[in-house]
Amino acid sequence: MDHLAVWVAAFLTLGIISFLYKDNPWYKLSEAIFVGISAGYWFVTLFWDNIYGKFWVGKGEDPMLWVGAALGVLMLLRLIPKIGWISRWPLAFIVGCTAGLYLINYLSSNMMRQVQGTILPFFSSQFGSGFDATAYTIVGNIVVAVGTFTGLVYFFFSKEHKGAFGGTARVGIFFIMLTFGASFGYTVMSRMSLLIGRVDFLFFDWLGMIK
Amino acid sequence: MIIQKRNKITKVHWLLLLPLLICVSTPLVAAQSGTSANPFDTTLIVPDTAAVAAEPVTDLTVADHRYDHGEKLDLTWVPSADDPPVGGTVVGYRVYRIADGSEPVLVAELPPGTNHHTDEGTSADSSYVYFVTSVTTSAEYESARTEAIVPNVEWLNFDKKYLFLLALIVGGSVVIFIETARRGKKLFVRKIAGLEAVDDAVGRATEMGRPILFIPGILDMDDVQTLAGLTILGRISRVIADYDTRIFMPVSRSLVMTAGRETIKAAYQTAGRPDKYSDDMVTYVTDEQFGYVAAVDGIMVREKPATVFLLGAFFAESLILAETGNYIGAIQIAGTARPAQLPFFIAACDFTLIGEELFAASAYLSNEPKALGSLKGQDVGKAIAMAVIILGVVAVTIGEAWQVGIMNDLTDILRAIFSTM
Amino acid sequence: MANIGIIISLVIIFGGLLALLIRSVKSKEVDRRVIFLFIFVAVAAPILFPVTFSEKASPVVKAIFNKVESLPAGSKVLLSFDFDPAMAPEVQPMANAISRHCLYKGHKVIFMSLWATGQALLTQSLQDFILPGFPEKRNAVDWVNIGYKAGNEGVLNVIITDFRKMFPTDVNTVPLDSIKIFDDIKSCKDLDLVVSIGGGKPGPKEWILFVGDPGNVPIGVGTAAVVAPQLYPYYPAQVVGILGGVKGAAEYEYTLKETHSRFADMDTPGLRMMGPQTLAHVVIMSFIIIGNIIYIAGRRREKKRR
Amino acid sequence: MKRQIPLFITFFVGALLIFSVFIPPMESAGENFTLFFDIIAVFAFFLGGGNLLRVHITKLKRRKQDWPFSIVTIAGFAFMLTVGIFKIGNPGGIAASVTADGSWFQEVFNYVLTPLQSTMYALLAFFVASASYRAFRAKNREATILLIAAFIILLGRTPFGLMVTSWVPESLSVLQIPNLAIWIMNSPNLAGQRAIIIGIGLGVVSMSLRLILGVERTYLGDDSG
Repeated sequence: MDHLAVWVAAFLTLGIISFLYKDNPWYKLSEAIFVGISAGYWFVTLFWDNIYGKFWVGKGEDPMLWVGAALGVLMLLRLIPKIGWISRWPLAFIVGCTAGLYLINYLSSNMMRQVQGTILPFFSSQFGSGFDATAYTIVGNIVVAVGTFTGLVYFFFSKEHKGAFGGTARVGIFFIMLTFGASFGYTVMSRMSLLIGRVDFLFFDWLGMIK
Repeated sequence: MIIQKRNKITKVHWLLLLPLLICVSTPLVAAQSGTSANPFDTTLIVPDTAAVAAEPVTDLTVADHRYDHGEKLDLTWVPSADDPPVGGTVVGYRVYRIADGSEPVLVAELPPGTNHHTDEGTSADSSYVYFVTSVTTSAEYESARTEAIVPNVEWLNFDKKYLFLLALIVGGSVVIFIETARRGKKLFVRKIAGLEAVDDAVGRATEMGRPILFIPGILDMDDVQTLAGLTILGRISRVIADYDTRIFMPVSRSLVMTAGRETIKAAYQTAGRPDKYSDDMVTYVTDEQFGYVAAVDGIMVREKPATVFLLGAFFAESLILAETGNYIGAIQIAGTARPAQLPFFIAACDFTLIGEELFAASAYLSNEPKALGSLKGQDVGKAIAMAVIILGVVAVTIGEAWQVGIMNDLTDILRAIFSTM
Repeated sequence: MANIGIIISLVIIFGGLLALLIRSVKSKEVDRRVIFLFIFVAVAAPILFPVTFSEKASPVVKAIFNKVESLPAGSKVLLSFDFDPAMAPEVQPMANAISRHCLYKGHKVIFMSLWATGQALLTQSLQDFILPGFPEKRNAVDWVNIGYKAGNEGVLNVIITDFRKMFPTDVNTVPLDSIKIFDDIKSCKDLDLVVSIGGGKPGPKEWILFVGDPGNVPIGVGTAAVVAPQLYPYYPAQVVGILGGVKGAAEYEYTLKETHSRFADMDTPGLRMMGPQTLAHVVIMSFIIIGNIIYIAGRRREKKRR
Repeated sequence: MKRQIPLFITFFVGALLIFSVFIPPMESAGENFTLFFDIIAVFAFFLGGGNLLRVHITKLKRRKQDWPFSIVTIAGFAFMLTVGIFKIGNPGGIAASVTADGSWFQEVFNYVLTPLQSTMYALLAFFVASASYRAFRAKNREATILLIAAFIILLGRTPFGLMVTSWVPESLSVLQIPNLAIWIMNSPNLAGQRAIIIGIGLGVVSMSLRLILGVERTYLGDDSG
């Protein structure tokens, strides 16, 4: 069983990697397996967790569950063309909920908290005594405040990027680009780790087994 | 489940007799409690032949929790005299609740040194009495009981008054600007490069006779980025219907499939081409993140779309999709509000809508005054943020560097307003 | 054998890169499959023929190393394994290296964990990796494992005043009072160094805020690479030093091997993992340079044509 | 009516959820939505899964290009459904958890899905390289900044970063590449992220309001504006 499993895993691993050269039947096969199996996997887990788990085991005690089920049934009315338009109701419901939930959430966690975090002193008597630490913190805080401010100027929609305003927006886009470059470079290592994991598997678990 | 509950109650009931029993027969109780009444962790039990005594807690009070709907009550007490920082006999406290004069129920076990607890299991239509026991390695000692209390229901959470105020200002200005625009006042919105390119990108696909691929991210309808992607889809498919180009939209969520179909269908109807629409334009692949990516990559290299839109919530797959799209030579317009994935779109796509621009895109593309008005409202929020940053930084710097009281007060006020609680 | 293998691979990689560099002056684009091949070789070769690069310790890593090194034998060091299996590949190497270093220097080491899943990992790594190298070290005298207690930062709040209240016994239910190491330890304030290794909450940050700052206890931290930048503001005022990700572990391992011959043959997972990482990074940087040369050369050509 | 009712539903629930944040007795409204949503999503899957089957069966019937692979997809889907719903090959029988150790369902997850997922994920290592080769070119000022930031960070993660700048005196150690990399991550990077995140917060507010007020209604099959 274990042997077979490792062979299957290796076969599929190489199938996916072969896509890097070009599209080919091996990749197509791996892709077809991936799509079919994973769609089935998701449905089965959804079924046991949500339908069986909540309505059978949980006995559907929460009346809210039945509201959800009713909306779900409305959704299925799409299959009957004549009254298919009713399926827009659950959609409208979901959109309304999502919009309402996100509005306050994002306002508080994205805007307010970040603004609050930017209120940092450029200079303070409380900073460490060593010159190095102080200079480091001062420069850091100035950069954070200036970068955030100019970045916001860049996103301003109501004014053309011209003159002094345009210049500030340019500083803003510099900061944003710096951010992108830095995060890109920083992610490389974790991406390589993933490949190391797969190569490890191929060399030691699979080829090591053949030896 | 039910059986377990009953067990607990009888155990607790039995425990309540402990102090009494101790007087009668100390050795017996010690042996019994070691096995059945298990204070917290098994590792805590130090075998002992005599019951370890401890003073009960004092000054136990119960008060209503602020801004709840009656499900919380706050308890405070002074720890047992035998619970000093070092060397006391108390190994913890237990909080018991008596609802409407029924049997006491254990609601919490707390480490030594604790002097408060919030019980989150109450309801507004019952009255409650509490007591706390000091637990030693072999027994527990009951405190005096509290007065009966009925939890209050509050209808407004005043802790969130600043959040409400800001929501009102930002949301209000969005609404006001929408209203202003509806009345016909012209509003200026600057050009957004990625969106100026949409028409060209669709036109290019038409010229080349190749399809357009639209990916709305991998999250479901309960994410606002998916909604943003779909609203943009609505605008784009209008153009596509006009140009008579093919659009193809594989999705990873069934609900997004349904919503995507509605969106494209409506766009074709508005453009006067309902006959050209087909449900096959939107297909479900699989909910699995990388399974979906594998399939979309396959579609890309086989169908060779001329234009690829990646608009919605993306995770690690962002770069896999964008690099494959780049490889087949498609024009790519991407956008997401996930900052971690933006660098990859910037690197591999022709145009990238950065965060806020994704949400502004449909309004911008629609070119309707009302929608454009909402972008103005957004700018009010940005102006507030910018003003507060300047004001706050100046205030905190002056305040901390030269110890200016009024500036420190200002800083505190600003921080309080923008604190999320 | 391994040496020949790695030399051949390095020659292939760098020879290939050089060839591409020369070609780039003529402004010829590189096929992406060639880049893929380079990445694959750069990752696969060091895995097949383990290669380690010299990792000169950066100041933040050196600081922890020197702290452990300079403490007199018999100092009391607490190592907290605040991670779960998912995080382990990244931080386990540094946890092992620091543990070994402390034991070697004759410090009295207390192991614990703030994560429920960390206790099993801790016990296992003690058994499998750390202790086998030190058969002479005795439990309760040279080291002790006090395990995990629930309560997150609450645990720290208690042990800053009294260990015994939170940990009446060690993992084997031996009372702390009968453990020799704890004879003159009452609270965290009696420790000479605390090192927290982890990446989530509770973890290094909580140790700094709840133990390091209030108790004035020297804290060293080891953490996953993504978390490391968030901890830098605490250096050097509030933390002794920081080990970030596999790279931090590799630097520590390297310094350890260099300093003490006893560790010459030590297993160095950090260094081993850095081999493919370093080569891959070098390959990517080379291709960035090649890409820019192609771009600049191409622009010159266009100018000439005009 | 067909158009008015959905718009009213969106407006009503949207407004309700906004105010529920400030009204303690309604605080659980958000949690209830998650509950609803999960259930609706399962029902919707009948549409999605049905569509998946239909697409591949059509492909098979019409002998479209690559039709043999459609057989594999259909077979895989059907296999997982039967094995999962009827718990075939589950050592614990029908009463056990569907993901019980040793069940066929879980074995397929472990030995087929997991390697596929992690290999697909690992492709990123290659794409990161090809993207940086192509994108990090000094075409203009913005691109140059992107390039420099990425290069410094990359260099900082190799032993060479320290070697290149080891001559920098200790008092200016901030300028050594690894420390510089950390500083970039902490200060300018943080600033850029903040600007983006604040913008996103406001974008969501405005977008949500457009949806709730019915200014944006394309998803409802009505584009008449």
